[in-house]
Amino acid sequence: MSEPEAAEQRETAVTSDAIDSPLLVVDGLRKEFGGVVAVDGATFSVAEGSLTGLIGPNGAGKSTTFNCITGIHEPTGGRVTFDGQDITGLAPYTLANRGLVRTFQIARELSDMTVLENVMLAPGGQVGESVVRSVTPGLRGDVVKAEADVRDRAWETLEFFEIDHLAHENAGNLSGGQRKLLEMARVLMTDPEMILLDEPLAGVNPTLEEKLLERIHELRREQGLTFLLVEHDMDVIMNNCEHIIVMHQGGVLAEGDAETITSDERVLEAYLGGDV
Amino acid sequence: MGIAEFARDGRVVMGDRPGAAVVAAVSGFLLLDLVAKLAGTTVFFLGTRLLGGSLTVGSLLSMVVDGLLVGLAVGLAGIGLSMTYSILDFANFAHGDTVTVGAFLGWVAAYITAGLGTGAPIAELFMLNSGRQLSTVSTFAPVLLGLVVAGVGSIGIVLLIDRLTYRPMRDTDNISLLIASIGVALALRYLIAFVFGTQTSGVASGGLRVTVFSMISVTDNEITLLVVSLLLMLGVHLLLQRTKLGKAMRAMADNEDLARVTGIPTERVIRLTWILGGGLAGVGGYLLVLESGTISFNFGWILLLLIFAAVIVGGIGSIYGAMAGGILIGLVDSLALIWLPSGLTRASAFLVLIVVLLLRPSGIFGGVSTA
Amino acid sequence: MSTVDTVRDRLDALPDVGLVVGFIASIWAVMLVLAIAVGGANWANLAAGFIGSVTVLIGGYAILALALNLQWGYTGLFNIGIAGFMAVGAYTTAVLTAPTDPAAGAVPGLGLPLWVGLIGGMVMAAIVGGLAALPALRLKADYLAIVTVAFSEIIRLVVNWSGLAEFSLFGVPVGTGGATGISFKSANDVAATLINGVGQPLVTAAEGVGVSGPNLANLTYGILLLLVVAGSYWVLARITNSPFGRVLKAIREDETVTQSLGKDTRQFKIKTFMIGCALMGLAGVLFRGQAGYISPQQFRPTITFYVFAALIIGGSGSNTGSIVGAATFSGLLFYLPARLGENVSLGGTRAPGNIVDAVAGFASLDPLPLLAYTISNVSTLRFVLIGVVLIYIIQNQPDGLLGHRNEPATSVSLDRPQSGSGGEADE
Amino acid sequence: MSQRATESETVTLPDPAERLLAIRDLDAGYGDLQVLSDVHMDVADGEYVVIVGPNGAGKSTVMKSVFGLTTYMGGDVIFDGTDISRRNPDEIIYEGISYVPQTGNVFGSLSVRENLEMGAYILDEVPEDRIEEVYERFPILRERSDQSAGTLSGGQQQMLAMGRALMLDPDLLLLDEPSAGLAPDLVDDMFDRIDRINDDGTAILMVEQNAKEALRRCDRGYVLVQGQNRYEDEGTVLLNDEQVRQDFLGG
Repeated sequence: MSEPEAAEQRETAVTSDAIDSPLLVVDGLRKEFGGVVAVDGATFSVAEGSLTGLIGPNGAGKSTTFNCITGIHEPTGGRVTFDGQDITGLAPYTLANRGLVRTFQIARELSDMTVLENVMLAPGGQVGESVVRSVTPGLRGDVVKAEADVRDRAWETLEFFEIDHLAHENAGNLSGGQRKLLEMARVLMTDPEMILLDEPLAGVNPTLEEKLLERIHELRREQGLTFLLVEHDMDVIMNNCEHIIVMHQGGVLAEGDAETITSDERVLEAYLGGDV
Repeated sequence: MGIAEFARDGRVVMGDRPGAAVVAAVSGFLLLDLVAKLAGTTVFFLGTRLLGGSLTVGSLLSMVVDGLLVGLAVGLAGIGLSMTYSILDFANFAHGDTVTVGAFLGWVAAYITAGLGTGAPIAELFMLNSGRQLSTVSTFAPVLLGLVVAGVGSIGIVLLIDRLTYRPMRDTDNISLLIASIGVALALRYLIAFVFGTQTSGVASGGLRVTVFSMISVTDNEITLLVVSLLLMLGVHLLLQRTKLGKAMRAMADNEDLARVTGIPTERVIRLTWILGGGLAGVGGYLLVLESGTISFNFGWILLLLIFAAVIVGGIGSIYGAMAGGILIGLVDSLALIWLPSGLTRASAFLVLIVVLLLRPSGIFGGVSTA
Repeated sequence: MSTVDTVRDRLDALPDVGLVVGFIASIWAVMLVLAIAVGGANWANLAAGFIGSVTVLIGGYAILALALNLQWGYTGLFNIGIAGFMAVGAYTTAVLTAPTDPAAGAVPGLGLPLWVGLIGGMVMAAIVGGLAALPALRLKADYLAIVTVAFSEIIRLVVNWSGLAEFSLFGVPVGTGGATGISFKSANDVAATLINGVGQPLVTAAEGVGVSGPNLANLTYGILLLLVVAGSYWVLARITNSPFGRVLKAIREDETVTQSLGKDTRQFKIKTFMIGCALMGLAGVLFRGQAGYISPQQFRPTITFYVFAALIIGGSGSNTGSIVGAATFSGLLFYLPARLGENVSLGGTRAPGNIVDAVAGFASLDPLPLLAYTISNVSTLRFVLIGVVLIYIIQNQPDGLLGHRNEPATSVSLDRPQSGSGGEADE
Repeated sequence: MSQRATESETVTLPDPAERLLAIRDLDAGYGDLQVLSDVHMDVADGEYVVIVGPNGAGKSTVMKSVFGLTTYMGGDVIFDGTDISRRNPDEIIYEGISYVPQTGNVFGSLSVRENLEMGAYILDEVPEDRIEEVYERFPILRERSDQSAGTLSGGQQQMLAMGRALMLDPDLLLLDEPSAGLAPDLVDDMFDRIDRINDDGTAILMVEQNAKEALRRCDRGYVLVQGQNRYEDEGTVLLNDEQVRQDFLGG
């Protein structure tokens, strides 16, 4: 394919509501396991402050893409840029400290720690994470003071997600839905700019689902957070995401708003198992 | 899962190229040095000895034979450790003491039968301290009987231990099982001490010395160890390759969930694992005593780390790896004497263990059947 | 199970210091009763001896259990090379403090003051621990276990090696003494000096009731060790009850999650490993080197497993549990059975010399010989008991006596702040 | 128009005794997470039934529940007149059901032939005639007979997994996404082979992501959405139903 042709293709792939200020840019991402190509040149971007959906049939490469962006896997090729900086292959903790955090498909609560401990763990760069400061008399004063602030914020966050009544409970004793709320509360405590949500609603009952979505919208509105959402429930995606990316066979098949996606015959075919 | 595993392995190997290079360089140097030593030449560099020295082919050969013999017994004992690791999924720290138990049961049986009619008091015979030294040639039947008792007895003991300790814990994590096995190890070891005391008894010495190729000299007891170990290894091989239950064992080590949906009776496979592993450990212990001549309550425990080394070097979970790893570790343990003072040869075997775990956790022979 | 539960319920009701003090005091009481029962007129001296020895054991195992609790209980690092790190600390201290002009046949050292030696030992243990941790921490738990135990055996074999028995370090003669071991400034002597100096009236009083000087010094040493335990506890409590400790707990639960929340878990693990090893090094010299002498024999892997037993009995994950476990293990499982075996006799029945003769009594329906044999060998059987207790606990009560307790890792009260936020209203 | 599940509930379901497999009001999941609620399904003797639906609908969970691999929470699974809803997999295999999981479905370190032998573990003797039949069905397996299964390609492993499941000549074969991970040109071949297995009389219950192809070939299909029955009808009817198609994208 000649240069201009390729450029043109890229043009058309991105739909009319082109992204003016992308926060996250994934460019030609590729991931192989052994000889199997799981992600094959996926290219898309997520606008700052948006709620973007990432969907696709099983095996489309959504999870691997997610894992490559968040540093769980090292990509075989391609580039990931966050906030204008190249973050390809950086360790998860570096990403989190730069404001890019994720939740897990199956909620991964720290089950033998209390809900409050779970949430208080999250804030970055806590002074008390230094052994010397924690132990030395005199210096510990700063730790205690910072800790009180973290605690107060933790309580507020738990109240925001309405799980404050569970604060002293071991996280392992929570129900599936409550764990999802806890995970959201926890990533929020890291003071992120962008949150990647891996099926946040799987196994969550409708009432709780409503609550979670409401919180997500509120966080966007009031704190300008950006969300990228992988979700199986199409209704949720169609009704909540202003921008949707469809993956198929490791690449991006289509992009656009809900209407564009639902009327795209190729997307339907991909979901029915046809060759696209 | 298979794919992820593969990818991770790949990454590990990539990251460890420098480590592998160092290992290759060191091995190359040692080999060169060995050749120089055998040739009797010494290379000096800036006034210090770089390599070389002197070593006779005869002493090298006898070191090889020593290492081979110990390695065979260690490998035999290692098979069981490897099997419990792959099928029950935990590192069994009581395995060394199973080796001791088997050895004691076998030797008591051999000693008593050999001593009957000699007028020695039964207590002395039972306590293995009549001072008599058995050998394959002079007391063939008792030595053979002891071998059988060592195997059968340790099978009985491990089955009992499994029933009491591990079976109620089938679904627990592997660290809890490991800790339980530490408890079993303590209990077994000191029960033996309670019954037999803590002294070291000399019970066997070669009755016949054969010289092969006019350079290697071996005793009848050592030949017994060689023959029995090889036969048993062949037996294990046939069992795993030819019998239905043996194949089921390999299947379960491979993929326990699939084994279950295929209708393989997992509890029976576990029982066979203990029977094979326990029996071989007991026989291995019995043969080691036959070769070294002495027995004491904690010799298996001291041996455990060497057995672990054998199993890990061979690739934990792989039965053939355990056999090969045993021989390799036996040789390292013995040949290290060429370069190291005698107090440090054992350390070199442990060093090999650590290096393998860090650089190639799947073992040198790379998980023929993986857990 | 129910007995353990009742014990646990009662333990829960006590505050931590009271719990620990009460526990140790009851063990002392048991020793006192034993001394009175078997000691006759000599009971006071016997009691001082018993209590002194058991206190030294409790102190030693408590420091070790606390260190292991930081590594394993908090962070999930399965280190079974404790003996090796103890050896590093003990040998470093020994080499630093052994006299430069030793008695004939002994090994010379650098002759530095004891406190320099202790700090040096801890630093060296931490460094060696850190070096061991660098590559090993990426291994899964059971592989880490095997690497650490192999590492500790290598350390023991190296100090045991005759080649290092005496050598020259930058021209200064030093050495490990090889298999014979090395003598150095005795920590016990410090206790003795203390006692004979400021404590002179105490010594006189003790001698008045028949307590011998060495027994009193031993008891004093035990109490000094308990002070070290208290200090270690204080430091560890501050480490664990802080955001640092919170990260450690999180690593134990799920390292990936901890990383994705912005924590560089590798750094935390290495630091933790070093701190724990430093403490193990300290215990190595204070506990094993009490008498100013160490040898490779004292650092066999077995001691590692005793520390595990102590921690598991107490409850891994709890600092208070570590001490309670150490006290239970060393007092009731390790020390008491041995003393009972020595001091209990069955009237006229002499213990047979071996088990065959003991069992032979059964032929004439006489169980006494076997019983006598059992009692006289109880110091062997106690290890069987330790093994069985370990199995029982891991099967039925994996949290131990106190591991189920929630000791939140924070430096402040976690109650909902009273002022400020008005709850849901402002959301 | 396909039958909506809600309507079909007013229509009486077939008598379980007349069906090879009858699932009634099944609730199941994993641990405390419920995935299926009130699921019903039927497979007649020799029938070829396919379960399709969007991601996360619980299709595989139905299959695992039949084979006793999930947490049972209510309802009945009746096979050949016997309630097997609370049985373990090692008992169910004796009833005449074989299951081919989606991943990890061969013993990698065993040879191809040994894999087949393991499939007949519960029989007293290795049924040479069955092995022969499997080899005839999948000739490539005969060629690779002594090779270890781990060295086979993805498609060959899938055939081996099916061959292993056929060793007991089951009345019902459960297939979990047999086309997953196969190169596109192999997918058709795989479906052809499944057709032939069914033609030879084995009833099939299959979960498939590739809904188009699966519905085209099966006798009947079920559409599952969010752990519940949504539609059921002949495959081709479902395939051409606009409503069903839209369901895959939510609706």
